[in-house]
Amino acid sequence: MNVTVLLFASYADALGARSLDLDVRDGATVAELLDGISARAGTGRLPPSPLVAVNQRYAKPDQALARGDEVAILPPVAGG
Amino acid sequence: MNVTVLLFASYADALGARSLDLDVRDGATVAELLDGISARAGTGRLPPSPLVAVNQRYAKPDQALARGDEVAILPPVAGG
Amino acid sequence: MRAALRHEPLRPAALLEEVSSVSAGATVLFVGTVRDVNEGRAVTGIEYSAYEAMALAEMARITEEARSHFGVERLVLEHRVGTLALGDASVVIAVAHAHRAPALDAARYVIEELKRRVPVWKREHYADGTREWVDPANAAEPAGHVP
Amino acid sequence: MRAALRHEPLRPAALLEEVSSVSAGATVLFVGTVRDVNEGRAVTGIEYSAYEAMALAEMARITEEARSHFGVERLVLEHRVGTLALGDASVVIAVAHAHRAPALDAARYVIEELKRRVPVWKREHYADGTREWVDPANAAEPAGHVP
Repeated sequence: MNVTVLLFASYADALGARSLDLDVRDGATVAELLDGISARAGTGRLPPSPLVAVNQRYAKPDQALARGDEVAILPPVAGG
Repeated sequence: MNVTVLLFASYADALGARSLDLDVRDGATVAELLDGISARAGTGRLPPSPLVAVNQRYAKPDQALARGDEVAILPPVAGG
Repeated sequence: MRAALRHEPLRPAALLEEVSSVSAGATVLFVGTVRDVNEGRAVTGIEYSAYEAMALAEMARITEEARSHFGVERLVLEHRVGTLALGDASVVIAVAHAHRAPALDAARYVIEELKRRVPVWKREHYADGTREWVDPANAAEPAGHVP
Repeated sequence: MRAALRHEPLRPAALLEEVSSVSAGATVLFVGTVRDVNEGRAVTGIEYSAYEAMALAEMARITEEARSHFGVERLVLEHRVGTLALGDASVVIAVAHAHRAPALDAARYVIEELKRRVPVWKREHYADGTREWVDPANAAEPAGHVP
């Protein structure tokens, strides 16, 4: 399935884009998605294990993705 | 020596006065002053061991009083 | 750093402005107000009185302790005396610091010590027309005892 | 109880008014502001950006947790996004409760959780003309890590 991964702040700057499109197997986990991102050219400036949000909640590596999920990788947060 | 003891709030109400004049021995302690107050007619509505302030600081029972000290007995404080 | 007793209404927003600074990352305001119910009784107002000279001295000691313990340089503490209506502010603490933890710690320290030590008393006026001096030792949230 | 992200300046005194109530004995305001020095570098301003939908959702979850943990019913949390000048408020928390301890505890809980969890980022602008994204893991007062 196709997953659009939202990028923000320093990650968006590092990749020069606000999102990445990836193909992963149906039901892929967050960990598999991160492997897919690492395999992509130009992603070397991202950390190996960024925070991931799925449908606007923090997600653990073993969480399975479904078609249509809103997925984002998040730099260390710095609000306040 | 003569000591004027300031009264406030419920203690002033209970005794119908803003202060009490007492005679105590020179160098009397706070505890002796409290004994002197208890012995006075009309002071039965005060607690046996009220808070005492000498020169605008809380004082312990063994603190000695000097002529001219500003002495007060204080109901439980209730600010804020 | 200053402490004051006021016979006129307190102005929390003005104290917030007073301590604010471009060197502060965190500014905390604590406002104590007269509320409509205390210990289950309907309150219509509160008279605050103080041993004014000692209250001021004790408030100044508390602000100095806050400076010493938490490193806060910008702190204002004001307490009202007189007759207050529902919703009126009885105490305001404003504090600013570079970082949030010392600002929050200092605000809490000052209100706890004020309630424990500053010689201020209050007589509540109730909806049934009666009045009573408040002894925090009898309250659900006691002020503690001194010394 | 509400949470908001704002593209226009925050108004701390207005939020203080908003949560105030004659049922509250204690009202606490926390204001985070842009300060002139961070980690020893002279700062001239900060750009805040957010994953807005998730930031709002997370802020709403935090205010709901504060209600559940501390029993506060009157709490407002606002965070600014956009370019802020020195002294501008980046975050405001206003909370009122019958008693002081839950009001203070709730304010602290909300700012700590916000810093730990809410997807907001800041890029500092320095006096030397450079700009850098801030990673709180490198700071003297770290924000912690999620999850």
